[in-house]
Amino acid sequence: MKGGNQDRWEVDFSIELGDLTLKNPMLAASGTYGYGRELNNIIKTDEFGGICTKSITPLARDGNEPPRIAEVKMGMLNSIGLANVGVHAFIQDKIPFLQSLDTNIIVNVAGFTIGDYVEVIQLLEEIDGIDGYEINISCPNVKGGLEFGSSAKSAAKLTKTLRSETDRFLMIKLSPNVTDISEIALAVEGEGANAVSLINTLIGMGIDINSEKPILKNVYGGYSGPAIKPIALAMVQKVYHSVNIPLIGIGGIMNAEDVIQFMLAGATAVQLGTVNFLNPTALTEILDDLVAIAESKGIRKISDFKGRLKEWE
Amino acid sequence: MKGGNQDRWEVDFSIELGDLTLKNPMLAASGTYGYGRELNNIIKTDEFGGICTKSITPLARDGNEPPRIAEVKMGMLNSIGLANVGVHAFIQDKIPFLQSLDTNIIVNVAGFTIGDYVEVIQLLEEIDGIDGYEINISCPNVKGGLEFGSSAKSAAKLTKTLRSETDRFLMIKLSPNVTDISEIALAVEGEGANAVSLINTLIGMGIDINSEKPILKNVYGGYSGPAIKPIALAMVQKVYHSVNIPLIGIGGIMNAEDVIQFMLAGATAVQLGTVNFLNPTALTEILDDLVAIAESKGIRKISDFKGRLKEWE
Amino acid sequence: MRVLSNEKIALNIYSLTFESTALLLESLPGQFVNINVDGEDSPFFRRPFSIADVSQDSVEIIYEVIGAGTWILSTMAAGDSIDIIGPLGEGYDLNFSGSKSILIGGGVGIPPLMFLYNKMKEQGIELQFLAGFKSVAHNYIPRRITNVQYSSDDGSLGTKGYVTDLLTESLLNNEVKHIYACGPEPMLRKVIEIADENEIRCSVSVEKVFGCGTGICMGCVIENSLKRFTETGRKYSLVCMEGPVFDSGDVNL
Amino acid sequence: MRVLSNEKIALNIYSLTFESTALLLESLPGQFVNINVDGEDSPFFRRPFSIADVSQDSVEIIYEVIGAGTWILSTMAAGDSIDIIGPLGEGYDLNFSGSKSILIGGGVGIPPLMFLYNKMKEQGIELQFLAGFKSVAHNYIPRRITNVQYSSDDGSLGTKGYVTDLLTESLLNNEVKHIYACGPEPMLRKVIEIADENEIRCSVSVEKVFGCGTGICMGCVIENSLKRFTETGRKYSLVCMEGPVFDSGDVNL
Ligand SMILES: Cc1cc2nc3c(=O)[nH]c(=O)nc-3n(C[C@H](O)[C@H](O)[C@H](O)COP(=O)(O)OP(=O)(O)OC[C@H]3O[C@@H](n4cnc5c(N)ncnc54)[C@H](O)[C@@H]3O)c2cc1C
Ligand SMILES: Cc1cc2nc3c(=O)[nH]c(=O)nc-3n(C[C@H](O)[C@H](O)[C@H](O)COP(=O)(O)OP(=O)(O)OC[C@H]3O[C@@H](n4cnc5c(N)ncnc54)[C@H](O)[C@@H]3O)c2cc1C
Ligand SMILES: Cc1cc2nc3c(=O)[nH]c(=O)nc-3n(C[C@H](O)[C@H](O)[C@H](O)COP(=O)(O)O)c2cc1C
Ligand SMILES: Cc1cc2nc3c(=O)[nH]c(=O)nc-3n(C[C@H](O)[C@H](O)[C@H](O)COP(=O)(O)O)c2cc1C
Ligand code: FES
Ligand code: FES
Repeated sequence: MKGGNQDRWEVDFSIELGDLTLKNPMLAASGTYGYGRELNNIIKTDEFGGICTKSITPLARDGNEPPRIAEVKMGMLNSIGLANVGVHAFIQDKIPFLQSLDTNIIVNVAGFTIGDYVEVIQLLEEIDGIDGYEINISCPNVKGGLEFGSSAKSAAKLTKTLRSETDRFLMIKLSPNVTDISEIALAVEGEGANAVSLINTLIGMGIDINSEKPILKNVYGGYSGPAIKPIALAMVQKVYHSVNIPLIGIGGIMNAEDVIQFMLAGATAVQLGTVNFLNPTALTEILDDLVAIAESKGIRKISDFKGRLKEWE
Repeated sequence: MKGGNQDRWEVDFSIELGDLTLKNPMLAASGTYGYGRELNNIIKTDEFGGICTKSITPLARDGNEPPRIAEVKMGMLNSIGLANVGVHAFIQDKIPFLQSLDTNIIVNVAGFTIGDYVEVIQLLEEIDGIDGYEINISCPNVKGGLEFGSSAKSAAKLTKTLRSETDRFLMIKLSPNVTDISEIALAVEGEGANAVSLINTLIGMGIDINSEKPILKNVYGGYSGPAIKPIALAMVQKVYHSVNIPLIGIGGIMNAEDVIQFMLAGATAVQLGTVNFLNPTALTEILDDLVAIAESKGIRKISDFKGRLKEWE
Repeated sequence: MRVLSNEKIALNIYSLTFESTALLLESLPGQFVNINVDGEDSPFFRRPFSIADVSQDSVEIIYEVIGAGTWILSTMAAGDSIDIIGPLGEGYDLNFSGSKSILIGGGVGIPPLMFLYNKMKEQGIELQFLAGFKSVAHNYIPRRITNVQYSSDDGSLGTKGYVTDLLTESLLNNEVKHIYACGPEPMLRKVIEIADENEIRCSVSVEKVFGCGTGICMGCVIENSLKRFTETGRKYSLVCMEGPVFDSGDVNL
Repeated sequence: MRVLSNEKIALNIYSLTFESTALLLESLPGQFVNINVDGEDSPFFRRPFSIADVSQDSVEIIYEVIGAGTWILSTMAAGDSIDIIGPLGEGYDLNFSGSKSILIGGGVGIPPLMFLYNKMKEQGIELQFLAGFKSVAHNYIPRRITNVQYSSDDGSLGTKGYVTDLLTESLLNNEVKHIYACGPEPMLRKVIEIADENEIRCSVSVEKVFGCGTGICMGCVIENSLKRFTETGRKYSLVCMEGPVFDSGDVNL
């Protein structure tokens, strides 16, 4: 004990996601942290409570034609289009490093048919060191993929099938581009999902008035970053009042205050997405700042923030 | 002709909205320009191509309890809750000034039942100097009101009823908080709407981590301002490819470049909303800058921008 | 508009003057200007400040740095251009009864009263000025304003304690017809309570978060007791347009 | 990191130096740093700049002001703190063949070649430096770099015309084993064409809009001709991670 009363405030950062225990409530969001290795010389990847990998499909995908990213004010648009190495190369080239990390590994799975999802999961079931799956039913960048996320019926059907394939932690990632997101959350909860993560990107578009072209070749792209945070928070709050499984909040998180906001609204954990592009060491800063916030509020267990939102009298 | 070749580039700003001709494509957005009089000493209100009034309901409404506005990054949340003087006071106190203006007057109408809308419109039908109605089926701040905007069926039914009540210009204002906005646009077009305006605010939320309360008493509010522009643009583009009636683009417009972006995406006209709060003379600046942009592109007729978006080869 | 000067005049408190327009020369005490400190970036809304003085060619505001908006303001220098609209709102009623008035303010609630003081002096109105500050370091009232009674939280200036204690005391010795108040909400509530007890007319200047400051967003509402229609139904008044100065009986603070 | 200096060195062109880290001292020519110029406000993405030089305690970049990001950069002063990550990317292959090389660059494509020049000089590699600028006013190449042949658009510096004309000429008289190029895309395409005709190995440094610069957003793709799996399927390479320097035969510019 150095420094006597200068001790650092102690915070228990661990949180429970179903049967999983995460050492802290921050996960890397799918598609914004590669396969875990890329940033490992800038930040120790296993400081994260968990890593959600880039979406994995049965075959390798090039993704959409460029330009497929563009900046807008307070955010970005992407139409990457599920570019990934495919499940086989993933298992061979990417899994070993992920297994070596002292953090939870959630493999994000995407597909165009139920069969695609099943194929990926069946192959991954053979592999050790995977703590769960996040099912991307909400990527707005590919035709077909959106279907599962935009109706409660198709989301439920997919969840049911996947539930029968695995006993691992199964988390469904919800699309914000729907009339009633809690209806879909309820449907997947009903089929045995262990958690839902929300939100994926919103459908957006930008235009360059000089060239008179869309800023993305694909015209539409997924909107992410701080600009979408108010929408994400509202959806987390809404879903929190609809389901009992844990929520993982995503959308525009840039700092520790944002993390607390999502937890107050009902999230058990959160994912850091676009912030990884701007500030690869964001996680380290957030962990420090969370301690300061917790101390100012006399909180010793980070999970105490969950759903603590107060009402106006 | 002063200054010889220093002449100002001449641009024909007029646009056609069904049978209406507007002197320029900028309208004041409902709820962001009061009843037209408030800013009249800062900017000549009738520089606008048209004014969409605050939403009018049968009876006066106090609106929601405060706090009912809050700023977020690049935008704001509001839960005003359709506060308005009611149709009777509107006719008595507000219409005379509006009638005196040299611009098109679009009365925005809101209600909780079809009967509410019909009541307001029947009373307004008696009044001269109203050029059309904008039907707010999309205010996310009141229970019930959202129903019309969130399903194609209810939107169609309301449109059909109102079409039978008036021969005036009838524009339906669409909600962005839906799975498929073009489905709803198609439905109201099918029932005789003369135009659709989009988008209304997105559902959002903010939290103050000090008080641990939502920043709005109502918890949820409508998100507006520059942050929502990419979403609005995408929806305009999508609806443009679905319907044949004119579109009025709304969402985060702050300057002339934004106006051009919406027109390129397919909007015939646009509405200025939140920008009126930040910059009450925005319209004047936009008109000037549009001339400069038109000149740089050799364009003489502003309506030539409509739908001119180019594709990537 | 062009900034003419921007100087620190007390602890964390600045005086900013800028070029006046013809319209601004007509400003009345209690009215405010609304400043866009950072374009459409955060802080997103304009920031309202009471007009502290209007001279032939310039307008003064006095502000405390408490957040991002006022911080950006404090970095402005003479010659910078600044996006200001105003004058806005309804100020204090200047049909002075002629009889004795009290001006009571706390912290950066005092600027509109300084402006009011000038107008009253011009008309020879007899008045008393009560000013409360956190400490002597926060006092920015210029010497030309005489006859000020001070209170401070720490006793470093005037009486230690609340400025409303000065008010109670003052009313024991003087017959007062009108109290003009501006300051933090708890202070205003106390002033109103005292005025009510003593049956003295009381005008208060109220603060709310303003979305527009021009009466169009309908965000800045305060519950009223007017029992008549206002722009926003019957229950609320718009602070930016129907206020910021209200007769204390008309609103529920 | 701390800015050490930020000076205008030519028309609209600045040299910025900042404190080096141990990691940055290991930087190789062709690698870049990625700078966050305005937090999470617009400009939203970081801005990449090639490393122009690394000395014992500082790193230099040379940049042209062309938009909001580089404008903000130009306002930084010694002592300011700046958010920089790097070194990033794969630089030029430094296994020099020993035989004659040509460095060819245009405008602000030249900084990585200046760094490469230093490394080559250290190893005593024989080289020719061809540099194209808009005009003499844009030239920022320091005198210690000798043996430069210039071209300029307006003829105010060196030969009037394209820098690629100098290349063609040079190849007539010299046997060259390796061309290292950096500059605008049309220039690079022409360089590759010439290199292909003459069957000379050619390394190009490519620019794309970077979302992250660290290989995680998968946005900065260029079509490749590698016929093997990359991080993003088979068709594309990531410019920020697999490049920005590529063998000209590996990518379709
Ligand atoms: C009519 C009126 C007159 C005022 N006159 C003065 C004055 O003369 N001198 C002075 O120092 N202060 C005055 N204020 C308060 C001043 O507007 C706030 O201190 C300022 O807006 C704070 O902005 P910020 O970005 O620095 O702080 P923030 O950190 O953004 O906010 C701190 C607090 O300031 C208030 N505030 C923030 N935004 C607004 C807004 N858009 N409108 C109103 N209040 C807001 C809120 O209470 C908020 O909690 C006045 C306020 C009103 C409504
Ligand atoms: C690997 C690499 C090395 C570079 N090295 C140098 C250098 O040494 N000196 C130099 O002057 N310039 C260099 N550039 C270009 C430099 O990054 C851009 O000039 C700069 O980003 C422009 O930013 P801005 O905000 O001023 O301009 P903006 O007005 O925002 O953009 C102008 C143009 O700059 C480019 N640009 C914008 N954002 C990005 C981004 N996030 N990533 C990449 N390009 C972008 C685009 O082509 C855009 O059209 C390099 C670019 C790359 C990719
Ligand atoms: C470039 C990019 C690529 C993404 N790829 C994926 C993906 O492959 N699978 C997925 O489920 N989500 C993907 N996402 C969505 C993010 O995981 C996250 O849900 C979204 O960006 C919102 O969070 P943010 O605002 O913090 O970025 C991607 C986002 C971005 C910006
Ligand atoms: C304070 C506020 C009040 C609004 N009131 C109404 C309303 O009464 N009726 C309506 O149809 N839209 C209303 N809107 C929505 C706007 O008309 C507009 O659709 C929306 O704000 C998006 O545009 P913007 O980003 O330019 O503000 C309101 C918006 C704001 C910010
Ligand atoms: S602040 Fe907008 S109406 Fe008062
Ligand atoms: S810029 Fe993000 S992967 Fe290259």
